Amino acid sequence: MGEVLFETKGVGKTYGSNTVLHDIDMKIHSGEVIGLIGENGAGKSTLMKLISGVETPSMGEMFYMGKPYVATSIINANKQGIGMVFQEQSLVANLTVAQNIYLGREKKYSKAGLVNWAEMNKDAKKALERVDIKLEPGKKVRDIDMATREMVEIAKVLDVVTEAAEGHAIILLDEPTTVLSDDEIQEMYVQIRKMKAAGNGIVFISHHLDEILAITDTIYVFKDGEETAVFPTAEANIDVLYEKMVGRATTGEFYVEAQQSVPSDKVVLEVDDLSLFGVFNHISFKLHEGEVLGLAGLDGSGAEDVCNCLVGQVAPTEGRILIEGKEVRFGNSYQARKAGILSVPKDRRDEGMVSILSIEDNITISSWEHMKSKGLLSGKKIRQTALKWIKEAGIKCTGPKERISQLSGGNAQKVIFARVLESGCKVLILNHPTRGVDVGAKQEIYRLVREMTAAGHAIIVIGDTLDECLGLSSNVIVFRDGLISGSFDCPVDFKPSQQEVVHFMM
Amino acid sequence: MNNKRRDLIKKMTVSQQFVTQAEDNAKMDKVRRYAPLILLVIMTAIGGISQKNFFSWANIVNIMFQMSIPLVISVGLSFVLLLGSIDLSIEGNMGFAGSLVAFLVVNNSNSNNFGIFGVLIAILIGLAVGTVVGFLHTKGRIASFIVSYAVGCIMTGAAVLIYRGTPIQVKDPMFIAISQGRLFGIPYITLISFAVFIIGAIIMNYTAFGRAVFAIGDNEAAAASTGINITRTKIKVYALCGCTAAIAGVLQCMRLKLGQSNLGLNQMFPVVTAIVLGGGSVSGGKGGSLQTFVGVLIYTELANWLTLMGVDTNLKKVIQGIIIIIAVTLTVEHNRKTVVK
Amino acid sequence: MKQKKFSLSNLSQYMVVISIVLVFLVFTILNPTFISAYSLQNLLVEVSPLVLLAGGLSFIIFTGGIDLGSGAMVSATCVISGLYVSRFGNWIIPIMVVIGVFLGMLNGVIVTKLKIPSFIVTLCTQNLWAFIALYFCPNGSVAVGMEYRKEISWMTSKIAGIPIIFLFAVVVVILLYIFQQYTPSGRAIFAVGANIRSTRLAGVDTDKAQIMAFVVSGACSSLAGALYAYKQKSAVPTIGDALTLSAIASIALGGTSMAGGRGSVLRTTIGVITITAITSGLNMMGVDPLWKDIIIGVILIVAVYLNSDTKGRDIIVK
Amino acid sequence: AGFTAPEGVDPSEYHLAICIHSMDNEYWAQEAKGAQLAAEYYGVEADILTCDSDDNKQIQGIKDYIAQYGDKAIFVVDPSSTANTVNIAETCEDAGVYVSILAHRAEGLYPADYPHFVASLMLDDMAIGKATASALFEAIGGEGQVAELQGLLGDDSATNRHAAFEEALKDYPDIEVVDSQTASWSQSDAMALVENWIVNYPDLKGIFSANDTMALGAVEALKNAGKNGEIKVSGCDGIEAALNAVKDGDLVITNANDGYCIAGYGASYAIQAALGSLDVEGMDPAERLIFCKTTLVTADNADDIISKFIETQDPGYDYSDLSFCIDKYQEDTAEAADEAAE
Ligand SMILES: Nc1ncnc2c1ncn2[C@@H]1O[C@H](COP(=O)(O)OP(=O)(O)OP(=O)(O)O)[C@@H](O)[C@H]1O
Ligand SMILES: Nc1ncnc2c1ncn2[C@@H]1O[C@H](COP(=O)(O)OP(=O)(O)OP(=O)(O)O)[C@@H](O)[C@H]1O
Ligand SMILES: [Mg+2]
Ligand SMILES: [Mg+2]
Repeated sequence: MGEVLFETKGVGKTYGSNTVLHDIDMKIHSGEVIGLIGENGAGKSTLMKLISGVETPSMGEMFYMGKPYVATSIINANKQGIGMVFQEQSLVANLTVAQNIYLGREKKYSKAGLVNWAEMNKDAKKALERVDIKLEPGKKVRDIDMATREMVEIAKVLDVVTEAAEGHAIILLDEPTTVLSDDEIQEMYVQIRKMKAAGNGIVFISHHLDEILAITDTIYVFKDGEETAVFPTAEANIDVLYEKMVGRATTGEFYVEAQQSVPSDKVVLEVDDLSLFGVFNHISFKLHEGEVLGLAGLDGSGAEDVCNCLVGQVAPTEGRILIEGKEVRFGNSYQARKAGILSVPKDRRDEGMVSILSIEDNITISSWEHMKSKGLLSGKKIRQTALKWIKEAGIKCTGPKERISQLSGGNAQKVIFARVLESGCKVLILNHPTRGVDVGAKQEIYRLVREMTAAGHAIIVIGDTLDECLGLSSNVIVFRDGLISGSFDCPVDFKPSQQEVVHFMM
Repeated sequence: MNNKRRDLIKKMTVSQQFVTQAEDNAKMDKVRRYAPLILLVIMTAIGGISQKNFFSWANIVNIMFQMSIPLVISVGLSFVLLLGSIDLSIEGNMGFAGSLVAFLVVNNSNSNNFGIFGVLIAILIGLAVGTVVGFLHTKGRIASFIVSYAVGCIMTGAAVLIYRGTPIQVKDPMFIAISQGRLFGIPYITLISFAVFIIGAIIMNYTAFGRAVFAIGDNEAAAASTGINITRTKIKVYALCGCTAAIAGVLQCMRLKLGQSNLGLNQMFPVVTAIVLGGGSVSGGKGGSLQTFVGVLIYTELANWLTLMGVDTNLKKVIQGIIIIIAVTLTVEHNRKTVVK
Repeated sequence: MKQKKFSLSNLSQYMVVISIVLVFLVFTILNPTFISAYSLQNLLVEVSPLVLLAGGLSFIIFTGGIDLGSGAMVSATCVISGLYVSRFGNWIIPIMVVIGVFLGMLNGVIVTKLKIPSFIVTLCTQNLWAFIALYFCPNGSVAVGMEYRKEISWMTSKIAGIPIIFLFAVVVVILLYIFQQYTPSGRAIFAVGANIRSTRLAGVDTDKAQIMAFVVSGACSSLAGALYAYKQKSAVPTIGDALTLSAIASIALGGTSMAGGRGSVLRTTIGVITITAITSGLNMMGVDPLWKDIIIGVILIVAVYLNSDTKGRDIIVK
Repeated sequence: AGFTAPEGVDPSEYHLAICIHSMDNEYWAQEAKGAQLAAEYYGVEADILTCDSDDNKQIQGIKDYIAQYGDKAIFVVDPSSTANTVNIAETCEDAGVYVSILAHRAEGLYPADYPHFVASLMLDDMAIGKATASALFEAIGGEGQVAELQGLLGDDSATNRHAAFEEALKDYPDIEVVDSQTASWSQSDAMALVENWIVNYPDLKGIFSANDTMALGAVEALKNAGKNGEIKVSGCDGIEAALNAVKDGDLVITNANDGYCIAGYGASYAIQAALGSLDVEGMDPAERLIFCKTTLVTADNADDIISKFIETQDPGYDYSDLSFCIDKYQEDTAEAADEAAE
C-alpha cells in the first residue's frame, strides 16, 4: 500500500432535518481496495455521492493528494481524477457504447463542433480493451447484456480518471457485482486488481461479504450513517463481518422463526412443468396453505421469471398453473389477482408504489371492488381500511391522505404489504420484500409474513439475501440455469446451511 | 413454430434457447428498422403501377417540391419529439416569419427593401421565439404542449398585427427568382430545404448536442447524472425548432409570394405523423434524420398519389389515417411490458 | 395526525379558485356590466357544452394520454344530432351518448390493444370524425327546420333564471365527479396516470381503465355535440375545430397535470369557466381582435404557470 | 350629403359591432373598413368582433356585446355560416337590437318575420360564379379540359360557387371537367393541387377557382411550371393581389365583391333603424332582401378598380343613400317571403 491519496475528515450529510451520514473519517491509499459494508440505507452510497461530486457534504472536509478537495459536479470530480460507477446503471440505452463512454466529453473529438465518431470509436475500443472486453464500440447499449454494460461503465470511469490522474485516481464502485454471474465477478476482480496495481485507490461496495473478503484490503463498516468499525481484511471472516454489521450474531430471533407455521396438506398452488422459452424449463412445484416457499438462485437463474409468470407479467410458453386444483391462465396481473395471486414487486419505486397517489389509495388499490357501499366506493371504508393498516403494520406517516412518495422506503414497503394482504389473494409472491429496508422495518415485515401464513395464506419468497430466504421459508427450491437444481425442507430447527444451498446455485 | 423446431427447442438448454431468442429479436429489430423503407418502396411501386404519370420527371419534381417545407419543419420538430415533448408554436411561428419577411423585403404595401437581411431578421426572430418557448417550458416547468400552444396563439396574433388584414404581396426579385429557379430541373426551394435538412442531420448525428438530445429523450435522469445540462439543451432544441419553423415560413412565403398569418396552418401535425411513420416516437429517444426523411417522403408520396388518383380530400385524410395506424402498428415494438399512454 | 400545514406549496392547490375569483374581479372592476344577469346567463349557456367536452377529456389526460380528436368528435355528433333531432326528438341525446361510447371505445381499444400512443391514434381518428361530419353535411351548417326550432329550444330556456343547458352540465359534472371519486374504474384511471407499471402489477386492469377513460370522454364529447346542436339549433360540421385545444387549455388551466395522475373534473370545470369568462370579458370590452390572440396566449401561460402543481424538482416535465 | 340624427338621439351613445370571420383576410378586412366608414359617417362607435368562422364563437361574441351595450348595440354581421343566420336574427330579436346580415341567409329566414332584422344583403353568388366561369370558358375558346378548385368543404360560399360553376357548364357542352377538388380556400393547398394537375393533365386549359387566394396559388404553380398564360385561371373576391394579377394578365377574371359596399350599407341600414330614421316596419318586405352591387374585373377595368378600392381605402360612398348599394332585390325569394307573410 502506498501513500494516502484521499482522505475524509468528519464528513457528513443531512437532508432537511434528517442526518443520514456523519463524522466519517476514511483514508484511501494508493493501491488499496477499501471494502465498504453496511445495511441498506446505512449511508454508503451517500458517502460515494459526496466524494464524486453528485452531492455536497453538509459537514467535514476532504483532501485529495494532500490538498483540500471540493467537487462541484461529477464532471468536475472526473476532471480531478475521481470517478464513480453508480448503483443504478447510468448508461443511456439508445446511444452507442462509444457515445456513452464519452457522453459530455465530446469536445476532444470535435472539430468545428462536429464530432469525429470514427476517432471516438477508436479510442473507445482502447478504453474497452483496458478492461479486457472486446466489443464493437458502435453497438447500441440497448443491444448488450447487463454484465457487459457494467464493464462499459467501469471502462468509462477508468477512461475519465486515468486521463486526469494516471496512477493516483480514485475509483468508486457502488455495488458493481449485483448483476454479475460468478465468472463475471471473477473477471471484475481481475480488473480491480489491475487498477490497484496501477496505483489507484478503489472503494468497493457490496452486500456479498464473501466478495468483500476476496478482493479488499481494508474494511469499513457503516451503521445508521456512522462508521462503526475499520479493520484490515486479513483479520476478518464472514461471522465477524456479520456481527459488526448487524450488531448481533445469531439469526434465529431475527426471522421470527418461533412463529414459523407448519404447512398444511392442502395444495393452494400447483405449477406443472412450466417453461418460458429462453428463460426456464420444466418447473414443477406445489405450494401449500400456510407455507412459505423460498425460491433461491442467482440473478438470471429463472426464479424471478417464474414469479413473473405467476403474476401474469409474462405468459409461459409451456405448462400449467393450477390454483386449488383448477387450471388458470392469465394474460395480465389483473387476471392473476382475480385468480388469487398478487405480488410485492421487486422494484419498489417503479413497480410497487403508485407514486403520486395517497397512502389510502395505495393500500386499497387491489381491493377497490370490496370498498363499496351502495354501489359506490366508500371514502369512509377506504380511510378506515387505511387507518387499520397504518396501525397494524406500524406505518409512520402523517395520515392516510399523505402521498406514498413522501414515505421512507421501509414504510412505503409496509404500505405495499398492506395492499396485498387487503386484496384477499390466497397466494402472495414476495419478490425481494426487504430490499432497501432497514433492520427495524425488516423485522416488522418478517412479523407480517408470519401473520400471513398463520392466517392461511401461501407465500412464495425471493429473498434479498440467501439468509433471509432460508430464515423465512419452510421449504426452499433452488434454481440454476433455468432448471430446479435442488430443494430443501427448512423446519424451524433444522435450517440447511447457506453453504449447502449455495452449492446447488452455482 | 413448426413441430420440428418445437422439438428441437425443447431439447435445448435454457442458455441455448436464450441465444436463439436473442437472434430472433435482433432479426425482428432489423425488420422493424427497415419497415419504413420497405413501406416506402411498396408505396412507390403501387404509385408507379397505378398511375402512369407517377414516375414522370414533372411529378418527381412535384413530390420534391411538396416535401420541401415539411422537410424543413421536420428538422427542428424531430429534435423536439426526440425529447418526448411537442412544439405547437410551429404554425404560428411560420405565419409570423412569413408575414414579417414579406413586410421587410420589396412588397406592395411599404417601401422596405431589406433583401437578404429581411430573411435573416425573420429567421433570428423565429429562433428567439423558440428560445422563449424553451425557456418558459424548462424554467417555468409548464408542459410543452401548453406553452407552445399559447406562444403559437401569440405569434399568430402578432403576424396579423404586421399586415393588419391585407396580406402583403412580395415583389422582391430575389424571392421571385428563388421560387421559380431550377438547378438541373430541381427547384431552388427544394435544394434549400435539402440543405437545411442536411445541416439538421449533421447536428443530430455529429455533434455533442445531438447526442445529448438522444440521451435526454431516452433517460433524462441518467443524462443528468453524466453532467449534461438538461435545461440548456432543451432550450437549444426549442430555439432550433423555432429557427427551422421560421425558415419554413420564409420558404412558404417565397413559394406563395404572400405574407399571411395562416402560412403555417395545418403544417405541423402532418410532420409529426411523418416522423412517426419513419419510426420516431412521440415519447422520446427514438428516431433519426434518415428515418425522418423517409417518413416525410412516405407522407408526401401518399398525398401525391391520392391526388393523382382523384380521391376526395376528406376521404384522403381518412385513408392516410388508416395507413398510418397500420404502419405504426408494424413499426412499434410490442411486448407485454411496453407502456403506452 | 390530521394536521394540515398551510404553506406556499399548498397555496398552489387553491390557485385555481383564486384565479377565477381574480378574473371575475378584474373584469368587473374594468367593466361593471360584466356581472349583469344577462351576461352571467350567457356565460352559463356558453360554458355548458365545453364543460362536458373538457370534463370528459380530463379523464384521458388523467391517464397521461391525450385525445386530439375530441373536437372533431363534437363536430360529427353535432352534425348527426342536428340532422336527426327532428326525427328522433329528444331521444337524440341518449342516442348520441351511445354513439360516443362506441367511438371512444374504438380509440381506447386501438391505444391499448395495438399499443400505439394515444397522440398518434387520435391524430388519425380525428380525420375519421371530421370525415363523418362532412359526409353528413357536405355543404356546411344545416339549420334545424324552422318548425322544429321551438321544440328544441327548451334546452336554452331558463328555470329561475338558470339555463337548463347549464343544469344539464351540472348534472353531468356531478356524475363525472362521482365516477372519478367513487368508482374503482375512476380511481384506476388516476393510478394509470400516476404509474401504469405499478398499477398493472397491483392487479388493476389497466387496459380497462384506459378504455374507460376514452369511453367516458367519447360519451361526454358526443353529449357536448348534441348540446351544441340544441344550442346552435343547427348541424355544424366545423363546430369542433377549435374546441380540442380550448378544452386542453381549460384542463391545464384548472391545474391538472398533463403528465397524468392528478387533477379533477371540478378543476376542469373552473378552468372552462375561467377561460370562457376571459374571452367574454375581452369581447365585451371590444378589444381589438388583432390583439385578442396575443392577450389570451399571455394569460394562458401565466395562469397555467400559477395553477400547475408540478413544481417538485423531481418531476420530469415534457 | 350630411346626416342628422332625429331629435333627442345621440348617435355617439350607440355601438356598432362589426362581426366578421377574421382580420386575417383581405375581403373581411375590407368589410370591416366599409362598416367602420359607415359608423364614422353616422357618428356611432364601432368595434370589430371576429369568430374564426366558428358559429358558436360568433353567437357568443354577439351576446357578449349585447350584454355590454343592451339596446344601444347595433350589429352588422357577416355570418360564420348560413345556418347561423337564424340564431343571429333570433338573438338580436330577443334582445331588441337591430341587425343586418350579410352574404348569407338560411332558407325560410325572412327579415319580415323579425322586426329587428333590418335587411339581408347578399351577393348573387350564382350570377357571379356563372359570369366568372363563362368568362373563363370563353377565354379558352369554349372547349377543352378544365379543373375546379373548390372552397372549404362545408362552407356555403364554396357550395354556391360550385353550383354556379356546374350551372355555367350547361352552356358549354365541349368543356370537360377533369378534376374538381377542394383546396380549402388555401393558397398553398391550391398550389400543390395544381402542380399535380399540370403533370396529370397535360392538355389542361383552364382552372376555375372559387376564390382569389386559391387562384393565386394556381398562378404561382403555373409560373413555376412555365405554363402561365397557357392555362387560364379565374378567381373571385377581388383582393388586391388578384386585381393586380388580372391587370397583368395572369388571371382572366375576378369579381370585386366590394366589401365597402355590402358591409358599409349593411351597417347603414342597421344604424338608421336603430337611430330611428328608418322605419323598418313600414318597409316593403321585398326591399329588405337585397342583392348588392359588385363589379366583374377584367384587364379592361382593373386599373379603375384598383384605384377606387385599393389605393384610397375608401371608395367615397354616400352611406346616407341606402338605395345606392342595391343591384336588384332577391326577387324570387321575395315572392316567397310575401307568401310566407300571408
Ligand atoms: N435525497 C435524499 N433525501 C433524503 N434522504 C436521502 C436522500 N438520499 C439518500 N437518503 C437517505 O440517506 C440514507 C443513506 O442512503 P444510502 O443510499 O447512502 O444508503 P446505502 O448504504 O447506499 O444503502 P444501499 O445498500 O441500499 O445502497 C438512507 O436512509 C436514504 O434514504
Ligand atoms: N427527494 C426527497 N426530498 C425531500 N425529502 C425526501 C426525499 N426523499 C426522501 N425524503 C424524506 O427523507 C426521509 C428518508 O427517506 P428514505 O426513503 O430515504 O428513508 P430510509 O432511511 O431509506 O427509510 P427506511 O429506513 O424506511 O428505508 C423520509 O422522511 C422522506 O420523506
Ligand atoms: Mg432506504
Ligand atoms: Mg447504496
